[in-house]
Amino acid sequence: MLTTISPMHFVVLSAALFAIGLFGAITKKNAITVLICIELMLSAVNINLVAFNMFVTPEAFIGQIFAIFVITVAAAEIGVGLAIMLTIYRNKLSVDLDDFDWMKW
Amino acid sequence: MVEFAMNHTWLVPLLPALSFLIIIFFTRPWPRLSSTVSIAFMLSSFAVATLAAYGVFTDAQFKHEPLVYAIRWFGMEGLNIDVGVLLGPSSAMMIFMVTLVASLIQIYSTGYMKGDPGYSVFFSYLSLFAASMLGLIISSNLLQLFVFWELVGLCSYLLIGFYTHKNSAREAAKKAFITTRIGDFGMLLGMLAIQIIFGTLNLYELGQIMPNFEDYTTAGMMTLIAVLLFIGPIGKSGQFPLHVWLPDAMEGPTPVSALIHAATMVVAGVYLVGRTMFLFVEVESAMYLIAVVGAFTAFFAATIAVTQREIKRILAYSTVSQLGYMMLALGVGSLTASFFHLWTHAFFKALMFLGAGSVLHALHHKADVWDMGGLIKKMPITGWTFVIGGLAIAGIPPFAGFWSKDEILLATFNEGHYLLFTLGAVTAFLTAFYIWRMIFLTFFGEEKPDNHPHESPLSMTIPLIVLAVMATVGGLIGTPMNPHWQEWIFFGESHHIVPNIPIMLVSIALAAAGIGLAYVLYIKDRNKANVKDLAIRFKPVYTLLYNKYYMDEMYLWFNHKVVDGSARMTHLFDIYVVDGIVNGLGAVTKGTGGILRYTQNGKIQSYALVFFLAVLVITILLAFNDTTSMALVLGGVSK
Amino acid sequence: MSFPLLTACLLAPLLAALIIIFLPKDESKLHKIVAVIGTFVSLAISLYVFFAYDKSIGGIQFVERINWIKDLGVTYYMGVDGLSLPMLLLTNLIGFTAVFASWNIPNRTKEFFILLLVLIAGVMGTFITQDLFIFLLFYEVVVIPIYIMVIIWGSSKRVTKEYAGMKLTIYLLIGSAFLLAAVIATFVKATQITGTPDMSFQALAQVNFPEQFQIWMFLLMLIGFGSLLSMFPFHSWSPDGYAGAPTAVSMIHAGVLKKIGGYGLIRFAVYVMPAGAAYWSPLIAVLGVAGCAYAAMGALAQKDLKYIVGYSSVSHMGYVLLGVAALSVVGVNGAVANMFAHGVMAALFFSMIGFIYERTHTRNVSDLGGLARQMPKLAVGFMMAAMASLGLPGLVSFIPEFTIFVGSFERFGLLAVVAIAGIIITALYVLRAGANTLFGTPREKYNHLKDLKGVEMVPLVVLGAVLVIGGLMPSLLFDMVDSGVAPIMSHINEYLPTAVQIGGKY
Amino acid sequence: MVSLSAAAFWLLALTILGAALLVVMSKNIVHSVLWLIVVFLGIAGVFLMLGAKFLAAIQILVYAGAVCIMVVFGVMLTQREDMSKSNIFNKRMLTAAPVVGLLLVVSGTLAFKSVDKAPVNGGSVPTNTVEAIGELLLSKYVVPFEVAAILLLVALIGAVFLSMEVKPDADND
Repeated sequence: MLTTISPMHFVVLSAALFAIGLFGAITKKNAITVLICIELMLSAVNINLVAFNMFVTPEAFIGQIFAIFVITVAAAEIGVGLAIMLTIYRNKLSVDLDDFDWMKW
Repeated sequence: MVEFAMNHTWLVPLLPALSFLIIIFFTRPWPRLSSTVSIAFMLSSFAVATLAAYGVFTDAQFKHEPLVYAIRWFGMEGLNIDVGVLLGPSSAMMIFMVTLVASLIQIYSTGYMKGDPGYSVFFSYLSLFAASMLGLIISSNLLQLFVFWELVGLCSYLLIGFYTHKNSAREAAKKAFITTRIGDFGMLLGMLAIQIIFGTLNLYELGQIMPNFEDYTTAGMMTLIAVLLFIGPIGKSGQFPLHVWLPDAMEGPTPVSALIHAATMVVAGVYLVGRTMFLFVEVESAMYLIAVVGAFTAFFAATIAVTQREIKRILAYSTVSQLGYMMLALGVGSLTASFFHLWTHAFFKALMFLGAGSVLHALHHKADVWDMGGLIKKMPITGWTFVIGGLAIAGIPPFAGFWSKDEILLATFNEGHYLLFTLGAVTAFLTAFYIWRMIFLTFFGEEKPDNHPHESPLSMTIPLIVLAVMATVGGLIGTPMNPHWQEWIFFGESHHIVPNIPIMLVSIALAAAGIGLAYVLYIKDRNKANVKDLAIRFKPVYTLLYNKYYMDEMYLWFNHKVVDGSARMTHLFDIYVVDGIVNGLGAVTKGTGGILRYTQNGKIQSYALVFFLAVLVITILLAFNDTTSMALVLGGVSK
Repeated sequence: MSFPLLTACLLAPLLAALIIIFLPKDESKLHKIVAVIGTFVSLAISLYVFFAYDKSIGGIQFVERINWIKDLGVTYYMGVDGLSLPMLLLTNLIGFTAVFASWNIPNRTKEFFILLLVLIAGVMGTFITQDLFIFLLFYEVVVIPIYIMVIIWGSSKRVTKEYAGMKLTIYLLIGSAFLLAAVIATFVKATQITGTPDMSFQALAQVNFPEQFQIWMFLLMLIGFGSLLSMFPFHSWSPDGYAGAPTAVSMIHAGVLKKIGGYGLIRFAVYVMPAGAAYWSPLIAVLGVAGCAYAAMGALAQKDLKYIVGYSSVSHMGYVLLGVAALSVVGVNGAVANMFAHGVMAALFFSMIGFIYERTHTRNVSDLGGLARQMPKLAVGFMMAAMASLGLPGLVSFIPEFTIFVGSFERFGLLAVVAIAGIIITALYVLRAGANTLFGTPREKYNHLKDLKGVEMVPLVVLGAVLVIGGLMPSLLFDMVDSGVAPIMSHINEYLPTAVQIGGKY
Repeated sequence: MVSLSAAAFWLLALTILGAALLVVMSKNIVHSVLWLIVVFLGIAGVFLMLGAKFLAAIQILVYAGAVCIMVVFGVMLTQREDMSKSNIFNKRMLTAAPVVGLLLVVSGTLAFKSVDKAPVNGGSVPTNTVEAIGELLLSKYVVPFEVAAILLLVALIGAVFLSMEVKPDADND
């Protein structure tokens, strides 16, 4: 268990990282931190993808290529997300997510 | 020529219909042109009708077999309706009479309606009315007849309400339409039953089938059909208790009253019963019902007429009464007598209405007979023709009314309905009295100083003269000495009339007595003191009669309290119960939503939390339930 | 494959709507002209199709069929028969005249006409498709424009227009929810039985559904189509909705949209579920009669013209239900023809009321009176509609009513008598409304009002002409309807208890 | 005997998880961002361990480089108050913690349960990953690749558009 590395290890690592990211995303007030935590979650997914790429389909590179796309999307996401945060901040002078409850209506 | 007219009898209603269209769409801005078009078409229709009638009455084969031709109107499996022409002696007589009277009335109207803003429209309505009425007469199919029946109703609605700016005209028109509509309801039911049971509505076919009706249905059903069908004529021909619309219909221009009350619309009911006689004769009780309704209506309306003051209202009740006579004749099985009276009545009643119109025209629509008097000096033609009409309706020989009324009384007597006969005889007395009361008050006696009457123009007096001639000689074709009428127009077998001299004498005596009483009360007694005394002494009776037995008030009460009341109840039920349930459901939904909305705080992190909670729950449910669902969750990991 | 006429008919208003989208929003004249052209093309095509349809062959003609969703058996299946043709013609007649009836709307003409054209196309789609799925699709398309039009251009009287629009929409959607459940169940069951998915009405009608299943499904469909048809007691949206809606929407809604309910009931419910129809027909008849009498009484108590016509249309739909309940060729023919007749008449009625309201800004009968003097042409139109409404022979609605009476009297006897008695009440309230609005002493304050002129005459002329032609030549309509209804009703007799002949020897 | 790779794994795992916890827990957002870089670097190490050299490089370039810099800019532009309280928890802590914990337990359990079932096929990743991935991206996966390119372009334009300075008196139509 401790000495040999199996796919299970990576899965658990990934799950733990995902859980930390999720916890942060739900409980932090600052919107930018939430974005950061979402990045953590995406990275957790990437670990999983790459790990299974190695253990299941090493020649086909499916996992790795998928991970590349995830990184791409994540980069785009954080770019747009930060831009939105900036705009909101400009109007509301706040990045506290608890101040934003417009979804009520 | 004659052949052509008989095979194209549909031209008779079509020509006035065309004139209606022409006036409405083209000539409305030019009143003179409109009336000319209308009269020209009416006269050509009259010509066709005369030729057709000539053709019928010169060929003995039509005595028993009418000429029928029809085309399919619409149809489907189980319901086929034809439209066509049924030309027999009765319909030939009717189209001749209606086209003649309608032509005269149209000519009269050129004078009466002169200067009215709705002149053209008036003529278009008259044309449409004539078209509908003529269509009704020649219909070969009950549904076709019903179509024209309703169109006649529509036209009478339009004509009664012709003075659209008068509220009273509006109410009267509405009343006429709705009251006759109640009758139509019964008639429609009867027709439906006939269609369903016998599978056809063609009058001729029904006439063939009806003697063997037991192959189709029971006697009880036949009685029901007959009674239902009779409700239509009760409404249309102003029989008790649906007569109330008829006196109110006087709100229309006087030529309309003449057209509707004398020649056409009101006799449509009588005509219908005559047409479907084959059905009624199969049911003894229905015939008796008709006779009783007819006799009662005749008597009932005559008593009201005795106390009325407006000239046209008196004439209206007299129409109701005379229609009762016609029904009575039908009820005792004498189509001959009924149609004979219809024929003579058309002339003398049209004459009297037009005469009354002439009087109103001269007095600027002052209608109370007590405000008139001595008019015969200023208006000789109107006056003397009116007197002829009065003699005719009172039943003084040799004027037309005598022969037909005598025929009815005789038929009633011969059938053994002595009670009904008595009613009829008393009515004859009352008729003579109230008509002559009116004549004496209007045309004789002292002149009233504030009246400045003048004789009406030629266009109005010529129709009066023609009608007066007809009212004089029109009955001579059916006297006991000269029974042409009886040879042609009959149901079943033609009656060989045996003149009953005592009855004839009784009838003459009653008429003379009526006239005499009127003379004593209204001419001899210059101050009318006796009359006033009578009115005071029998005040309850007088008030009851003067208020027409409060029939109108009863209907009004029923309409306002019962019908409107239940309508209001329905409305409230709709708003508070039906809609209440709907809105209640809405409120429940809204309330639930109001509670649940607190879960929607609009904060995205809460949503994410709930989302992942759901993921968790689903995962647990799937993963730890059984092996297959676990495989589903683990996907490719599990083999 | 020949020129896709039906698709062209369907696309013409949509195309017009698309053109209007790209027009500047101030050019209201241009919007109207484009809308007129679009609806006119549809009208012309549907007239052509109506008269080119070969009644002697019958069946579905002008077929266009393209596979769409294979797994669900959905095909783009357009075609018309004697049942859908009158409805198609009706839709386009009313659509065309509705454009003219809304000639004077004050604001946002661009959006108004876009929505109106979409609405017309949607309604048309339900009638010309032979595929159940597409039928539902178009049905849902229709709901949204109506809601928007009511809340923007509507009028608030007894209830606010928002309430009216909401009520209308929610009723229609709830109805369609029941319908959707029935459709899915039917489809699944049919696929289980036959093995091949097919959503066309004809294919579904071939399937032998178990009797119990049919009974339950028919009930769902009855609720669904019934609430669209304003069947008692699901009718209360109808008067409120019409009162709130702008003229054109009232016209289309009362004129054709409601008819989708009746059409669907015959085309889908009765056709596919004959045993269910036979089982529930007494209930339909009772509800129909209740609707007739109840709504007529309700109309009698109303003061607002639009409410009167709203209740009256509920009452007339009662007759339609009664005709359907008869489940005989005669009755159903009458029901279909009555839908056509009522559509024309209601549209004329609403357009005239719309014109009156535009001019006097009131619809209260007691505030009106003597308008016939000031506006004779309008009075003619109003009176024609009123007379058609009370079933005057010579106008289009009499023969259908008569036919319904024959059909229902044959099957239900006394029950039908109650409905027939409704004609008296109808006469009472229609004449009251008509006479008190048009006749009587003219009022000073309305002296300056102008009569109908120019394009405002179009609804009167077109619909009035149809009223009269349909009344004088009923075979034009009935031969068509009969060719469509007869095949649908050909099997129903197997499910009916032996017909009781009224007046038979008992 | 602890193998080299196992030691590396444990080391990296501890680094990653510890740094991630610090990211979440620290009250100062600047510290969070700094710990984030550590996490990303750790993940790059994991990638290397898993034979994904190219991905490791990208991870460092994109995440540890670009993304973190961007986040720092974001922080700079939005934080004007006291930095020490810039990154606090909200009141969902108490509900979120059990949910997340349970989620972790469940997925861990599942992972343990499925440990024998993993379809390990025992092959190894080719060493020249860049070449292989490059070829695959431009042949088999060319369409997603292009779509991703467009996505980036759109995101770029969108970000610029959104964060553009809006003049207060401009008509917003």
